[in-house]
Amino acid sequence: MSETKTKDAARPKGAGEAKPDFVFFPGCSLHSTAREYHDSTVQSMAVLGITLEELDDWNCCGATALSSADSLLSYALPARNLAMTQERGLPMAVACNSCFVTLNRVNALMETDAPYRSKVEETLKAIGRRLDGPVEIRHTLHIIYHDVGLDRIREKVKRRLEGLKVAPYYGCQIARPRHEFSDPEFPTEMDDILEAIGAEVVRYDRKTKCCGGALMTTKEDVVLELNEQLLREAQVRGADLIAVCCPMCQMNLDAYQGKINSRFGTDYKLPVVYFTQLLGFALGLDEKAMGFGRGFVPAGKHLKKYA
Amino acid sequence: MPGPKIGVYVCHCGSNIAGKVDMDALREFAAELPDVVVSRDYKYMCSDPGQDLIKADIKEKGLERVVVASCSPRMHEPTFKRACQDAGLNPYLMEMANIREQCSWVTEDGEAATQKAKALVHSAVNKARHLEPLEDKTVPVDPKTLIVGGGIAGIEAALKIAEAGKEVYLVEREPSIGGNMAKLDKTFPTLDCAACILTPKMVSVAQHPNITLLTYSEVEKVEGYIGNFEVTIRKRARSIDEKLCNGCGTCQEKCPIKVPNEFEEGLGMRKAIYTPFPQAVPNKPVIDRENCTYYKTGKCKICERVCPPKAIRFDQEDEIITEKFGAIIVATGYQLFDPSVGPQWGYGRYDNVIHGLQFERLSNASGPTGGKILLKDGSEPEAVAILHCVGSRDTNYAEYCSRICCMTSVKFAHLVREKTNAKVYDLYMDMRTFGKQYEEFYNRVVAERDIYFIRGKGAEVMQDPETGKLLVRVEDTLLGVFREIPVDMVILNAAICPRPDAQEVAQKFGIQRSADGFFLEYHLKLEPMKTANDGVFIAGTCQSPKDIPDTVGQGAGAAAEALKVVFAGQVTVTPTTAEVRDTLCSGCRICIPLCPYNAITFDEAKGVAQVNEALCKGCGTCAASCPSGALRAKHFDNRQLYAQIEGVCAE
Amino acid sequence: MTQAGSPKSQAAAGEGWEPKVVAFLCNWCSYTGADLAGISRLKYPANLRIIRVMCSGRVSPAFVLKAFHEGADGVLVGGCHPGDCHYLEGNYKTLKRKLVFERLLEQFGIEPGRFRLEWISGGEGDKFARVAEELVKTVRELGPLGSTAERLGRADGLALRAEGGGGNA
Amino acid sequence: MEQAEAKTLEVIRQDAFDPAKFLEELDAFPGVDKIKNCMQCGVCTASCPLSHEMKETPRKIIEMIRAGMRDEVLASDTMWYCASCYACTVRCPQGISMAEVMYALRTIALRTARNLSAAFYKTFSDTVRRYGRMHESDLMIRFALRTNPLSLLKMGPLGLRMLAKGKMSLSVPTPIRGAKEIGKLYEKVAELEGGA
Repeated sequence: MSETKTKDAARPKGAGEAKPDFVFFPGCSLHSTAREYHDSTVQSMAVLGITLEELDDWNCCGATALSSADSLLSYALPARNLAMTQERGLPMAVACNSCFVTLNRVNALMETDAPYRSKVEETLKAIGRRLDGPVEIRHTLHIIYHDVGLDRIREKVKRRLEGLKVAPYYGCQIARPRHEFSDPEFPTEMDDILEAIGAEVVRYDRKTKCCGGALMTTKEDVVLELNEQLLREAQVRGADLIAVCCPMCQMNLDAYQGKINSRFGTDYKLPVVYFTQLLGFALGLDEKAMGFGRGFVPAGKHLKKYA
Repeated sequence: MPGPKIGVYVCHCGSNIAGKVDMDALREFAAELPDVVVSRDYKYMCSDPGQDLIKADIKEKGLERVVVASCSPRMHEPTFKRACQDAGLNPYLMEMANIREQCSWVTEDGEAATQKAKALVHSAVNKARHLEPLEDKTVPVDPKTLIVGGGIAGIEAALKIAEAGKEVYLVEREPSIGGNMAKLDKTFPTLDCAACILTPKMVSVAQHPNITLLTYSEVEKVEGYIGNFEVTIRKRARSIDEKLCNGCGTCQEKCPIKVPNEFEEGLGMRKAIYTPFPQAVPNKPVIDRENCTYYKTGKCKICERVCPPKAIRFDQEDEIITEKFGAIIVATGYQLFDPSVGPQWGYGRYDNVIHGLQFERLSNASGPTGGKILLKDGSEPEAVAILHCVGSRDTNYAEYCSRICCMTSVKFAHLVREKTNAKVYDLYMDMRTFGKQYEEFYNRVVAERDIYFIRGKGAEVMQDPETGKLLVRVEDTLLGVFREIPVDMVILNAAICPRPDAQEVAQKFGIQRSADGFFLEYHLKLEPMKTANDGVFIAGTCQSPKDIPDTVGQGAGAAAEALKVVFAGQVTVTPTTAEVRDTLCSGCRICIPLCPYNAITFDEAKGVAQVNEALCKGCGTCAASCPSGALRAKHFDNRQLYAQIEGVCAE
Repeated sequence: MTQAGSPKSQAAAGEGWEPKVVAFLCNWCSYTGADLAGISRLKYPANLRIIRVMCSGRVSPAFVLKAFHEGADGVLVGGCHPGDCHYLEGNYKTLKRKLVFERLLEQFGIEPGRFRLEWISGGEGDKFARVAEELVKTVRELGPLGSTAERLGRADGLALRAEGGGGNA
Repeated sequence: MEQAEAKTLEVIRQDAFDPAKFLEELDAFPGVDKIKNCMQCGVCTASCPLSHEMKETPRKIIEMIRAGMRDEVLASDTMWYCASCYACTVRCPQGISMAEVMYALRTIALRTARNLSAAFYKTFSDTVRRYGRMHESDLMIRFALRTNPLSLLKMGPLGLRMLAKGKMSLSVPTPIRGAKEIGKLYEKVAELEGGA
């Protein structure tokens, strides 16, 4: 249901049959917990002239959970998505860091480990598909930074978020192991985009420190500690809110903020929003459509003055 | 028609070859080849008895060609050539088959290695059959030596050569000689101050009648060959008259422009007219035209007004010097690894994270803090961490060990304790204290109060956002625990790296670089100063990371190499040049623009091309391109190479 | 057995077929690199046999054809990296000649995979071993050149012409 | 517990271990290599956000692998703390992908392990097999049922708020169209791994 809706939104009016720029792999989270990330990504990129077409009948990439459970399967599952992308003949866009790292892992295999690679190819053969070398996989953050460019963003901004102090939090799996970003530990692409929409980016040394990810399920105590440190630095640096680009980070920092406060006796009230929500809002898209209301810690009061 | 009598000599090289290749089979195989009249094997063919075998056969059996199957010709070609010559055989009638470096050492299977050795011997015998006698030629040598780079390696080499009575040009890019050593404070393991031991040598360089010192200068072009290099040097305009300037320093006092001093590694300032440090040689300033107000706006000229001897020359121009040299020593030094490449170390992000050379300047009495170890805010640190292997022994950056950092770290630990009351944490992976008196020095420092050695690589420097303290993260690997150490200052002992323009310099001097980017020596162990370009030698850290004792040693070694060339007075040049066979030349002139040395001209009268053998280096490009086959590369002609191809393919 | 009388018959495919690869290496860079591979005790297939020339610029197309004619299944030409040439620019000549090599081989029905031109410096022993390994592997996969031998026969005439007067000193 | 301690002492008896065999087993995983090149610098440990929780640091695990201590390595808690943040991997001076080593250790351990983490990864895999996609609510409920049904009560408040925010759905998930393909993929993988 949500698929049809967003697809329409992604298509610029009158563009009709024009070939999209990317096949979009949303991943499971963007269809459930992170719908606001999905909608704000697709809509902002449409405004910026990038058309995404959702990969038809995509399946779960397996995330890091499958890499731990079954090695071959952890390559075969994402490989199906890459094979279908190759069939479509377009590069792939991914917004979720976890999917990004998992899909890229298959790409790396396609370039290196030959015997294991043929094993993966055999599994694809069993379902009548094939993967012919690596597929171009791009993170939407990088597409916005690189393909759209800061100048274009500045041109299109309708509401400059002047005075809004944002801590840019990239999470770990976007730039690591080495992908297309400027540095595996201190990338700057999101910083630049946020500055281009007028926001004030605060110093945030922990920008790629891990939030614990899925370990929140199995090792909750220590993962809460990690998130407390992330919130603490953002607060000390004077951030109004934290911008993220990964559903897992958003969930851990936002949904568990209450738990962290009661556990550590703190009083954090830091909204955790996707950078695309801020981008779309700055581009003039409707505040509601950007899904700010879906966060546990409300972001509304920081945005009111720009609306 | 019977061919020339050929003798084949198979070397075991101990077990280096014999351990893999079947010596008996190879010897017998060679004996069966056409024209081979004798085939022998011996344990060490390069030894005197081995050579005697060859000499005896030449004399007694009347050998006309000799084939030695052994190591690479790069090792022993001269040895066997000489042996032939001693026995009265023209040395160019000897051919080698490389069955060690290119066969026994690189082949897993013994049978395959034997088969390959046969092919290589067959190839060499085939070539030998077609060899022809050639006569070496000699040319006179220019008695001067050019040394590029005025660090301790170049200084040492210059003094040795000058003291031996030969003339030297020392070219240095910076306004003063001294190099990186001049920046150091104390030197391990004896802790004498760098300036105290270096300055006298610098002064000697300036005063020695045999040394022409060209600072603020760069080599632009190198042409020619051993004994006869023609070098173009650009002496950049200092904007002062060096003869008039008395080094009083008034200009520097009065100049209103302040910029960061490169010599102080960004920690101190200099003026637009400056000498980089007080003990500079020559002690005459330069005007940095990029920052000088006069060159930017046409106004100011304060220095000119205050200069007592009126030595300022704003209109001075660069000077181009062309000079002939017999030998060249390249001693261009190193560049410290830029730790900001790895943002995890916090360099460039946190004020009090500094690298090794910056610490040297802090600790140096003539440095920006007058020798006090201070934080950026002027206070004294309470805790200092020293990290080894920043960029070294790390496949993400430089895979090699930089060799000096362990000792430098131990020295830093001692200096911090000597000058402050700070606790010192030294984070090391391995403590490599390999030199004379190094381990003893380490043993002394390790016992000092409040110096803690932790075995683990410093992974990361963070900052506590609330207190501003630096946090160094490391695993204490001997305890197996993660440690986060709060400190006020972090010293990163960064890797010794090739200079960023190493490739350009290598090309200029016709030398090569090894995989690590440093200049490539001819032989890692036995020819560390020679390069692939005869007459060009290397010394110091441009060849590999090394400490002062090793650098001085190599500088002196390179001086000996250069002296060997200039004292000989003449050098042998290869007779393996190209020649034109007039009867075949059609006069098409295709070869003329192909020659990199402009050695081919056209004889209008005869209507044929002509090779100037003094210029020809024997690369053979012309021979490969001659449509009529008139151009012949001596010692590598078509018939010889075809025979080799037949040989390697036959087995 | 000793003379290369009938190279094709030797190259015929069979059970124990082992490819032959001839490498022309320049004295200053690639030959030194091959020595370094040995000094470092790197291992590569024994199928590769080296002939030393002073400069890769010396390697004329006729040499490459001659090697194939004599039964080689693959040929490697190794020179200095562009800009590093001991002879200033000999390797640029080689590079220009590469097109000629490839066109010629195409005419004789020799697969492009059998010929390789590589820049290998004196410091790149590992690269040399890797290139040797790869080339032998490719040639092994392509099989013996024997199947194209008849077409190759035509090389004789041309090789002789390129050779001109041969080497009659 | 006592037994485990006694076993650690046996390390001294090198003949009890077969390092080459364990290394070979790990080598079969793509991305796991260069373990022998580890110089025990500890950068992995010091870069890890959770190493302070581990009984054996990642560096020590590598050394235990090289000693052939298979049982001890698989019984350690180290790999279950890995959040796959790759901080160790990008910093390792020898280019060892520690994250891949951890995946491999978990995979081997999961064949026999019976802990909370094992249950989570198995449940995850089952959910994907069934629907082709991951469904948080389904995953969490199954995970709870598999491990500790009472924890469902504890999850209650957060779960309710998630429902309220539309971040979780109780509707029965529908499989993707290609669910059959996914099933076949699982079967083929099982066949290939069984055969290997």
